[in-house]
Amino acid sequence: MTVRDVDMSVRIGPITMKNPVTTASGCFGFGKEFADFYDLSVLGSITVKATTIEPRLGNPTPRVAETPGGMLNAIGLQNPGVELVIAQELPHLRRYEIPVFVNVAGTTVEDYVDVTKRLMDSEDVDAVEVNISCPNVKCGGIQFGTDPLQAAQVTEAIKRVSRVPVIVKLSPNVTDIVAMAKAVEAAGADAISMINTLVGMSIDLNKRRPLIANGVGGLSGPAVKPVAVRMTYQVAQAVSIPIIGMGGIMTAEDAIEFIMAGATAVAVGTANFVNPLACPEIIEGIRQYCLDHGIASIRDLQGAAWKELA
Amino acid sequence: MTVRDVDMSVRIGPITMKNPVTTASGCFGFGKEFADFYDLSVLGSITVKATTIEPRLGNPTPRVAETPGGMLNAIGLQNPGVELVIAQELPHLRRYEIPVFVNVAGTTVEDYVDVTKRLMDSEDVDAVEVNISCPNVKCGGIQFGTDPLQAAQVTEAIKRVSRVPVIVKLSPNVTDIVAMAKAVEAAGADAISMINTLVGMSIDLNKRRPLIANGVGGLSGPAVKPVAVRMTYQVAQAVSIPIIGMGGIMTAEDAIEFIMAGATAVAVGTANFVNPLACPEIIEGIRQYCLDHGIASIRDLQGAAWKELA
Amino acid sequence: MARLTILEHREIAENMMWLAFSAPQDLRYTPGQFLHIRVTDGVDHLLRRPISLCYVQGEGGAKSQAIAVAYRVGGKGTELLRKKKVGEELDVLGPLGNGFTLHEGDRHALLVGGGIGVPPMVELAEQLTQQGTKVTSIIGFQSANVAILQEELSRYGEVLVATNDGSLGLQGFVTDYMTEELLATADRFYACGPTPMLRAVQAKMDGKVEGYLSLEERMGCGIGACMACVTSCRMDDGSVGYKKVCKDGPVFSAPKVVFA
Amino acid sequence: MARLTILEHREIAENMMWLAFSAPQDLRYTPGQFLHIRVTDGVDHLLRRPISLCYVQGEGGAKSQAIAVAYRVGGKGTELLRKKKVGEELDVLGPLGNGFTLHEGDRHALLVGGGIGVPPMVELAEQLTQQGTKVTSIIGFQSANVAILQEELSRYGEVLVATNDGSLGLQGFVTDYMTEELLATADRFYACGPTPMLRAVQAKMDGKVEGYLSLEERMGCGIGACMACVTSCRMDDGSVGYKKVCKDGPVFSAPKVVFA
Ligand SMILES: Cc1cc2nc3c(=O)[nH]c(=O)nc-3n(C[C@H](O)[C@H](O)[C@H](O)COP(=O)(O)OP(=O)(O)OC[C@H]3O[C@@H](n4cnc5c(N)ncnc54)[C@H](O)[C@@H]3O)c2cc1C
Ligand SMILES: Cc1cc2nc3c(=O)[nH]c(=O)nc-3n(C[C@H](O)[C@H](O)[C@H](O)COP(=O)(O)OP(=O)(O)OC[C@H]3O[C@@H](n4cnc5c(N)ncnc54)[C@H](O)[C@@H]3O)c2cc1C
Ligand SMILES: Cc1cc2nc3c(=O)[nH]c(=O)nc-3n(C[C@H](O)[C@H](O)[C@H](O)COP(=O)(O)O)c2cc1C
Ligand SMILES: Cc1cc2nc3c(=O)[nH]c(=O)nc-3n(C[C@H](O)[C@H](O)[C@H](O)COP(=O)(O)O)c2cc1C
Ligand code: FES
Ligand code: FES
Repeated sequence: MTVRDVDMSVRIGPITMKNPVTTASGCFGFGKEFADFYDLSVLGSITVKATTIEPRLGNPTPRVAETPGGMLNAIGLQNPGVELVIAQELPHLRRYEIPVFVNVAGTTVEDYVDVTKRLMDSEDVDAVEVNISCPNVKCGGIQFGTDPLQAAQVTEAIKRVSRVPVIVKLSPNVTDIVAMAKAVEAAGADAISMINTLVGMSIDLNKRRPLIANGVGGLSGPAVKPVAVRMTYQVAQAVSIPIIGMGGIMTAEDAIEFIMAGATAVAVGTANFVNPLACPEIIEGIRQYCLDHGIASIRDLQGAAWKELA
Repeated sequence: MTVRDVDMSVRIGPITMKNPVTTASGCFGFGKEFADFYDLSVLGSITVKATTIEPRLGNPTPRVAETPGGMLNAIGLQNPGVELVIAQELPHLRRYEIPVFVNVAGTTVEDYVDVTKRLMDSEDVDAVEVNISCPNVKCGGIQFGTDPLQAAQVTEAIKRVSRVPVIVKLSPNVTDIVAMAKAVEAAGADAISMINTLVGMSIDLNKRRPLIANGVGGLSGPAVKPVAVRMTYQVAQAVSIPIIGMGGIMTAEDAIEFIMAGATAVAVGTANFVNPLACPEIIEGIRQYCLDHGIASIRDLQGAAWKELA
Repeated sequence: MARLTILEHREIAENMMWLAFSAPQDLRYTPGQFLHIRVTDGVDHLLRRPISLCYVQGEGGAKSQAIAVAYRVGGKGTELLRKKKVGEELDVLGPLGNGFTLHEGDRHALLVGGGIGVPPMVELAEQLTQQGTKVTSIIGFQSANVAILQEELSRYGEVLVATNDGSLGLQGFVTDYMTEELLATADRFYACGPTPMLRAVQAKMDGKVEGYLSLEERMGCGIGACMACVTSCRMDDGSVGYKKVCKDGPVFSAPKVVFA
Repeated sequence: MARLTILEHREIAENMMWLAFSAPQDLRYTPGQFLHIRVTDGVDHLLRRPISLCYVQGEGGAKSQAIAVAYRVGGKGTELLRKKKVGEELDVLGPLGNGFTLHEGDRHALLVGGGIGVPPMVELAEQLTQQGTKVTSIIGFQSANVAILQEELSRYGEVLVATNDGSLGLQGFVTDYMTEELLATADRFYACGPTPMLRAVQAKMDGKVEGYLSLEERMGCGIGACMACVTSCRMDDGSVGYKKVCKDGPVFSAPKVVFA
């Protein structure tokens, strides 16, 4: 069982990623800051911060809090608006020659459609990731993320105007994640990314008030990994479109856990804050794991936890 | 702001707990084992392991796994059945002179009713806690825990046969926890306990299979605390029955966080495994916190995170 | 539960550590019991690790000076444990569980250990020797580089070693040593090791030598409260039911154990 | 990002620690920048802690031998940090952010520090002194038992101390020292401390002395990627918008800062 080299490439619809690792939206800005630490062209793809039609200021501070094994955030979709994103943030990413996924957010179906339409004018967008699951904005998309019918509607509407693959990002704050996944698949989603954050809260004992100004925030980091792996495992067996798995990935082993659960690719979020080199280290770690275990293609591990043993 | 002593007592319906700390069901057996470590009469109350009408063997092993900041379990309601529980487990608890809450589980409404009826023959039961939320048994109550209508039905049915207060234990694996809480309140629940475990999974990379024999397991411990605090905060503002808050409580500060979120009492689960003295240490810690902060009654902190500042 | 000071901590074979720490006051123990050790004060590795008591230095009770364990660094928790230095404190619960039963009249006992099942045999050998029972140890390892405690056990009697790859002692399994002749000389056996070994030992001994098996199972509480660590056993009424490894075990009378 | 060896670690006032560690190669820094320090390798306290660079021993660049910070043990992360011993390694990112701007022609600068806002003033005083700017430090604390770095700062010039309870120096606030006369002698001020202090300093200096404020905000990444640490600022076009404390700051030109 010795392999010389590992085929790390995976496909998200028509898009080939040279390795299965992308960045989780909102945890990597528009890439600039991490380019100081390493050459971004090593990434499988880059997924950038949520973009809305208008510029948004986001929530007041504090916007983050530490929790056991994780963190809460309520950034509130702060972004310069789709025009500036297209003009100023996306073009510089082209030089890395990796696919660019743009996370799209809004309050109404029309918002989502408008942002997507506008993004279609840019040559710098390889896929849109539909954020129907941000828990940190009042009326900010969460209703689409918890109701299969509305999730399907927004997916269909975006599919109609997008000429690039549409990835729908699911919220874990639901009773039945499989129903959500099936609904967006039926509505034409090319891929699913999961999970967004769990809704949580931390209370400041001294102030006797929620620590985060917004009250609730989104829980991410290692603490949520078991929930994310479970949902990935369930959804992967219920749909046939590829899944980008995420939630608490800190190491290559964590990434492989998601792939065995059924994810085709993975996204690294909170880990970037702890270790700016997290993504390249995880990519190298996955390659090494495959070498050590005689795995010729990372795709051979996809769904291994529920597929028949070879 | 100096206080000499702290009034630690709270009320769950007609029951007075001399302090707000009980044990989380399934994490304290029937008390025996912890009696080797301390005098159980220091507890506010004791909540024992789930009881079903028939004896149950539970799930195969491994039944537990460690996760970042938490653990998964899939015990599967192993218990000797309500007859043996009444005959052998409950009587010895009377000597501690603290309220005994008996956790009740089942597969059908009739199961729940039968266990409750049988428990009413015992003098050793001060309240029943209805476990409509155990994620680890196929058809084992989870449907009651995720559908407000069914939750209300089982609550009503139990209320009809119970002469002691009925505490309904909510599952966090739902889109809308407030709807669940309102449903069981309307159906006559005397109190709510929350949260049960989040459904999670860990994969054994070597075996390429879920680590827990049951596949999925229930996530507990510090990792889930932000989710539990958030839900307690939301439910406390929506219902007027008392809440027993739990999920990741390791320290007195954690307990106070739940009380500020709106819990009347708290339950300590996983912490008992890490530190068998967790409960008495938390009780003393709460008392000390109140002394240090000039709080005359623990009830003054209840809901402090959302009530108007005095 | 006690915070005990680490007195010795060193690697004795590849990824195999020897860890000795001060004994709690009024230590009471039987060989085969385990210690439930917390590997960090933080919450990232919440559960305690069960590790068998290997050897108690000094005499029993308040006179004992140190407890030693031997453990394999395999996962994240033991990786953290390995980093603890002499002088640091360890949060230890125990000794817990039901250890080996010693029978006074026994003349000859076979001690069978596989891999990290070898450590509890040391204190057992000590106590058996003290009561006048002759001890023969049969221990097996993957290979020579992970072999442990051979020297310690040889203080008490003959030690027969098997390795899977033949790099030390016999190439093969511990059961390969269990000839009819040897079994005929034995009054009792005591075994601890991986499940396949225990199953083979149980079969080999069946009807020939009485003895005990020490089992492993993933634990929550370690004290009998959570029902995590159950194992199938034949009950007194003949039915098969669950017993708790942490409280009813880890040591069970061999014929009672029902392997899946 | 580097793993740096701890060289000194001691308490300098109640719950106030002095921590010096080896400098990374080719260290480049300005006073007012911060280090983003990981307090554990585990996941129980995931986020790094931002702590201001206090003093660099040796010369700049590859010649510097050690970086020192001073921090207050307040929460769980700093409680863990306190336990690290000399010789252990520290995972440090930085120096990060936008430090204080030095102006060559300045003859006299006022350094205003409150509590844990005092540390960055030390390296600033060093560099100002080196370029020939006279330094007066005005520092405030809750009370004498938590006063720090008075001696260090007195190496560079006069140090005026205020405490809330009068247990050291003047009873009152740092602003109480800011008489018209003193302000008239100053070309520049540099301030770091709690928000109420900064607001008062901003008001006091307004239209009289130009200067800089160093702000605090809870951080996620510390490098400008997550948008956690925003603060309201007046933009070049006059509107009020958000700037990032970690990247655009922590130091901002005083008039740009808009307090809530
Ligand atoms: C009664 C008993 C006595 C034992 N005595 C020894 C001994 O003397 N020396 C020794 O090296 N090992 C012994 N073990 C095995 C030891 O407990 C595990 O190797 C250890 O817990 C693994 O922890 P980890 O941090 O390396 O692995 P991780 O994978 O990080 O552990 C994760 C979780 O799984 C549990 N776990 C993992 N493997 C095992 C296992 N094989 N058995 C039980 N729980 C496990 C851990 O306790 C922890 O809760 C004993 C086990 C039991 C049940
Ligand atoms: C640019 C900058 C420079 C700083 N320089 C110093 C210094 O030189 N000396 C010093 O003692 N302190 C300094 N602080 C404050 C220091 O970062 C906090 O006191 C520290 O992070 C608290 O951590 P903890 O583990 O004690 O608290 P915890 O409550 O455990 O912290 C939980 C989380 O909240 C964050 N947090 C808590 N309090 C603060 C705070 N006041 N500011 C920012 N984040 C906070 C922590 O970083 C962590 O992410 C500075 C802060 C900033 C933003
Ligand atoms: C600070 C922060 C900001 C985030 N912003 C977004 C966002 O804009 N859009 C989105 O779809 N998800 C956002 N997320 C969620 C992440 O993309 C990811 O789904 C989640 O954090 C789980 O992964 P992790 O545990 O690896 O961080 C954000 C997460 C964090 C921590
Ligand atoms: C091993 C284990 C067994 C449990 N068994 C039960 C049970 O029988 N009935 C029940 O309602 N909850 C059960 N729970 C859930 C706990 O009562 C509690 O709701 C949950 O663990 C969250 O609290 P914690 O984080 O403090 O453990 C169990 C939890 C654990 C860890
Ligand atoms: S580990 Fe809890 S009962 Fe054995
Ligand atoms: S801390 Fe992430 S942008 Fe400042």
